[in-house]
Amino acid sequence: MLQAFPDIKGRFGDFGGKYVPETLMGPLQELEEALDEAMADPEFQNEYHHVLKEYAGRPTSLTYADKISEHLGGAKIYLKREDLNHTGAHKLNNAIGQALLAKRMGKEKIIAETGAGQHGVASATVAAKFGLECIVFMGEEDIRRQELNVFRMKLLGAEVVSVSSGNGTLKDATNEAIRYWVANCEDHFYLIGSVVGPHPYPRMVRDFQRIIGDESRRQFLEVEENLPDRIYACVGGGSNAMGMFYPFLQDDSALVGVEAAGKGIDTPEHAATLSKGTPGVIHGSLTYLMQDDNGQITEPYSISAGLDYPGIGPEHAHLFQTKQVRYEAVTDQEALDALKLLTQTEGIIPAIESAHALAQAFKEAGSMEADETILINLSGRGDKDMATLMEHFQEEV
Amino acid sequence: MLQAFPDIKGRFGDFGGKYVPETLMGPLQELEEALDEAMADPEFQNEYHHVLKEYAGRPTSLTYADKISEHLGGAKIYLKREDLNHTGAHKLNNAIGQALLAKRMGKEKIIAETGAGQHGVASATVAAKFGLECIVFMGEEDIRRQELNVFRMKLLGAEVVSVSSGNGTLKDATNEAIRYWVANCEDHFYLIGSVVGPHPYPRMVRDFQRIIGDESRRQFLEVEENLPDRIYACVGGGSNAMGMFYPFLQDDSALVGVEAAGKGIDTPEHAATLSKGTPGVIHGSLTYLMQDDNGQITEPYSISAGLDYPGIGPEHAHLFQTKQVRYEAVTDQEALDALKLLTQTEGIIPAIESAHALAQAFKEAGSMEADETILINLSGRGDKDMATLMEHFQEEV
Amino acid sequence: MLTKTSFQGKLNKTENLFIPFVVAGDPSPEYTIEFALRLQEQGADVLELGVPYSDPLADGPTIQRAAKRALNAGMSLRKAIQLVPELRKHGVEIPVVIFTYYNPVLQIGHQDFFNLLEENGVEGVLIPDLPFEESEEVRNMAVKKDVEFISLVAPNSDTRIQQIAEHARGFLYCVSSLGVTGGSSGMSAEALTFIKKVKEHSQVPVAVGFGISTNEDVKLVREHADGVIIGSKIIRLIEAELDVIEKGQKEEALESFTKGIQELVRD
Amino acid sequence: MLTKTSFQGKLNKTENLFIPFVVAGDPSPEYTIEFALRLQEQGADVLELGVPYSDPLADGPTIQRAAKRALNAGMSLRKAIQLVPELRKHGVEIPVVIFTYYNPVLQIGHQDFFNLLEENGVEGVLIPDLPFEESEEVRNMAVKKDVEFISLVAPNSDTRIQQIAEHARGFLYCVSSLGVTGGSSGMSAEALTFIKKVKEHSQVPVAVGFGISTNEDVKLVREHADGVIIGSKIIRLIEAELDVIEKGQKEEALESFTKGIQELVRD
Ligand SMILES: Cc1ncc(COP(=O)(O)O)c(C=O)c1O
Ligand SMILES: Cc1ncc(COP(=O)(O)O)c(C=O)c1O
Repeated sequence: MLQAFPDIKGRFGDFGGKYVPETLMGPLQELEEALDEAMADPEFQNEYHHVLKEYAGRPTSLTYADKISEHLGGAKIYLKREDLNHTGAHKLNNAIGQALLAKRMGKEKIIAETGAGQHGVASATVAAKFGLECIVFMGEEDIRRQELNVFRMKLLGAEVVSVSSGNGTLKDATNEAIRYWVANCEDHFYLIGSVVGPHPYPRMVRDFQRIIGDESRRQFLEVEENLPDRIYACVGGGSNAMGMFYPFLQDDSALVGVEAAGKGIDTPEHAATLSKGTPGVIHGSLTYLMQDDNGQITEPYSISAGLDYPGIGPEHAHLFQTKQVRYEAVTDQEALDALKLLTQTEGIIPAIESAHALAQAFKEAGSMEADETILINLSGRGDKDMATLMEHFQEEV
Repeated sequence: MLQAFPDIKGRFGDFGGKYVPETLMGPLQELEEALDEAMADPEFQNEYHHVLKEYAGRPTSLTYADKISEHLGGAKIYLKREDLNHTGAHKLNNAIGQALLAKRMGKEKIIAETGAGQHGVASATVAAKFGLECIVFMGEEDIRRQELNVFRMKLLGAEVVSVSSGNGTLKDATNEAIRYWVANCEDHFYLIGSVVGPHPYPRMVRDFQRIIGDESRRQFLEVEENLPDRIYACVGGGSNAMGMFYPFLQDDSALVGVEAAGKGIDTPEHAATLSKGTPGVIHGSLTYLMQDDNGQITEPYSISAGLDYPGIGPEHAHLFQTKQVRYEAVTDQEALDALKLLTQTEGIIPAIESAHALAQAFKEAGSMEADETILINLSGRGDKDMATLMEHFQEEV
Repeated sequence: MLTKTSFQGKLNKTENLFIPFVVAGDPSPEYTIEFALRLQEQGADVLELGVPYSDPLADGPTIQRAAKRALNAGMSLRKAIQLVPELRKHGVEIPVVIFTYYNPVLQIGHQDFFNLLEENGVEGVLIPDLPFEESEEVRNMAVKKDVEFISLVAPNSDTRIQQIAEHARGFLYCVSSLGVTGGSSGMSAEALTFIKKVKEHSQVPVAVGFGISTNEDVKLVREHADGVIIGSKIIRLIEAELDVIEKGQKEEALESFTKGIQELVRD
Repeated sequence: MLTKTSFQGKLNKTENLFIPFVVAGDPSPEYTIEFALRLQEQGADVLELGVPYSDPLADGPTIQRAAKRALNAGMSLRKAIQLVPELRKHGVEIPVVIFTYYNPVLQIGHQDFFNLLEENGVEGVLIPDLPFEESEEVRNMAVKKDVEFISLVAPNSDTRIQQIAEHARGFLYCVSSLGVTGGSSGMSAEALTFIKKVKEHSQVPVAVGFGISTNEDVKLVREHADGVIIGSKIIRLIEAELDVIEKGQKEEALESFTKGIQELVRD
């Protein structure tokens, strides 16, 4: 039996904790109590699963990718189709869980941070659905780059606050969301979008995302009567990966987390937190992060906005340290190649984030045996990336 | 017991048939035989349903729209979530069925027509998935307007042929696709996107879309133990509506098809084929259409590209004539208002096409009793319409 | 034994037929009359008078362009039919077949349509999107009104070839993918087999039309079929004169057009 | 009975404390020294020397801007600590508290960090993102090195107020949402209750800091607490001089800054 993480101090081994301004210690305590109580309440569980089924479209499909398997000539490849979720990515699972919790706690206003806008859209969506007010913090640079998602959030009724501090990207939006929460914690619920942040967020988000792995496990056993030999997921903050991996932690399946190597992990332009970062504190949690010698957090780079984050969830740091999960890094170009290959062989345009997981799996599949199996978490659809893809592929297609 | 339509001549009462150049009579015959044989083959049925479940994401959810129901203060409103299908609309159900049939017939090339690009994307998708070549005909005006979907089709590996004849919109793309089929019917399968065209297309597309109604019926009975009092669907060519209505034709549920009234059915700019058109032949089928005194087909108008079609499936013409279905028309503005209302109360951004069905249902819901129920077919998601919506709502949100 | 070819007694030969196609009103009704006269001069046996349609789905780009020009000039099915007496007045004596898509016919109504044909002395009608299975009522009316209903038959008409051929009136339009690849290759074996099969069952002349655009094509068709139908090529000859017509130089245009026809159909 | 306030014996009063905050290196280390001297002249009892950080999530826009200026000027945690002997050299005698986020501390390492503090004669340290539950090791080291570890306490610290207050050293930083809405309204009842509760359990002076930006705020705080902490307002006074500093007019800048401080803290 594995030790249950996080421990009572919110630690996953050496990582995690609550490195936050004193003002947030009360709200985090309140959140933790409400969460524990809710998760133990069958009524809450029922409501959460009811919304997932009747609103979000779960269970999402498990697709056997016959053509790509054949093309690569090795292991059988299965895709967990989080792209089929309402709003187009796994992000909604967590947003639903937290929104239900916020309602239960009597909070009528939610705060969210967003980079590419996926979590912002998911938050604005649940806010509309559950009648909550919603403020989304987004870097001014990202607002410029993701005009469409900004409009989508506004159409959903959310207020989008432009963050000009720092470089105006996700890290800064998160800082600003935390600051706003500090000042307004009385009646606001902060709906974090990944398994990051202070305890109990990493645990909570994981537990609202583990539906991915729970379903996959059941579906996989139905069609293959065996668990997958290897499971791949991309890692930004790490929520889709934790959600997928968690229910398999005690099994024999090899787990592979895939980070963004951007223009190469030997260049300064990447977001490969575990591959190249060092332990430190970011957004309230002790984990790995990208920083300079003085402990200043550095700007990450990835073509995929959802992986363009200098930290990573503390549970991943722990799984990295204990070698329970293998972490690899995949470049922009490799991800784009994998995206195109999947699109043209399976008729599925994945999110560029998800394409990182695909790329690593595709690299490895060919040298596996025909009776081995691979499960890849397709965390989201590529619709949001069309502008980027047009830029890159316009000449080719 | 209702008479089974279409009859042996491909007629739905007075409507339907095969008004095509002689060269297509052979291919249509071949198609009909292959279709009959396939539909009767449990293996084909299994494969079709397998792909729907493991690839397309079916069954799609039935969502109880509690907030909008409360807001309108009348009937309970349920949404059939075709927006959750892979590629974002009901169109894929049909594309999958026809692609499987094409493969079974040994055709390795498919032809499709598209207006907004939804059916083109669905066709390109199944072509990739099943290893077929795909040529999509699209009006040059539509290509200009739907740049993103054009790119998506190309990324999926399809060839997109620009059609400059006529006004360069859907009607002309369909003409051109038919012409191309005439010349290449030997080894090409024409994958029509709605319940239009010569027999057996209207029947085939209906039968590949009736999964919508079949699922809805079962799901509705599970949650309400009664069938819906009224069922709404938008009508362009009419495939999502036929798919939804068909399994309910013998029930007491009132069926309501909603056409696009554009800028008003008393203006020249609308696409309300049944409300304002007259019987005639279009794209191989005898049905209602919009035409001038000389029998020249006129250009329709609707803000929603998917409803911007001067004809309608012959089965709808029949259901209109026999009053089995009530047909209403909804303006651009009413559809946009309904779209915004649903977005902000339920967190679902519908396709503008689907918003026409919503608008009509919302108009009627308030004056219904609290124990009455409404089912609306949400045929697709609004992602494809963001540019249009930005133009219309930019100042409001 | 070609008993069913009469065109009200006006067609007095059953082989080596030259059947040109023009679009009524392209570029104007006046010019249609002029072109018809020139074609008759050059030996046309039957005139196919095309009615411009908004959605001519059996036609290629050339005829689509012609239809657009004619529609812009205000042509319609009714006007096209009413153009026939004008043709007569100016000396066109060969039988005229109205070529129209089905929808305009439907709008007029079958009965009125045939009344119109009768009143205006039209000898035949061809509806490319009204195949055998959908045309029974129209065929019966045509017989009653002594209007030839021209049928089409294609290589892939398969088992229906016999049926169509046996019911054919006036002449039978073979939509043949000729397999003409160049001067020397001649007709493909499939095409020959197809024409042979059609002729076996037909009691009317079998005319071939489909992409015939050179004198060589014409000669080749003459060898094997009873008639040659030429459409797009004639439209292109008209198109070549549009600039000259625009300038009002009518005689030059017609002369040049006539030369083109001569070149096309010479023995 | 304020036994735990010693700052290595340098703080000789336990009430009416004036605790200003500046960011080391904003806009340059030289100016930090000058500002510190002026603040000491104006009665500062303890200097909070802020270390600029890339992600100062407990700070508002004013301090963020200051941090950016200082980072651009090359400041770091190590350099900020090494600035303290410079301050001494130029005459700053009041205790200095290094205010730094936790991550830079982690990168240096706890042991090396405290060695650095010791070597450079730093009297206190405040880490805004290291709450009581996470700070045990650091607090223990601080005691060993005779460095005051300054704790923060907030109105919503709730049941933890007593615990935090009892362990407080140096002074206790009350993050108070003052409820100052205007000149006349005074402190909200909640704020007063909070401060009272903190004082009950604290063995060190209780200083209040949070949005204090006018002389009226200062006076109000003095009535109820042992000290007033002023950060953003001082940064804004510095910002107001940036143009003048840019022009090299040092004396004018410092004089104007000093006037601002005088106005802020006068009785
Ligand atoms: C589709 C998709 N996948 C992955 C991610 C990365 O987040 P996480 O690592 O938390 O799953 C994002 C974030 O926006 C995303 O949109
Ligand atoms: C979302 C959506 N709904 C409806 C339609 C209209 O088609 P039909 O009437 O065949 O359902 C379209 C066509 O593109 C569509 O994309």
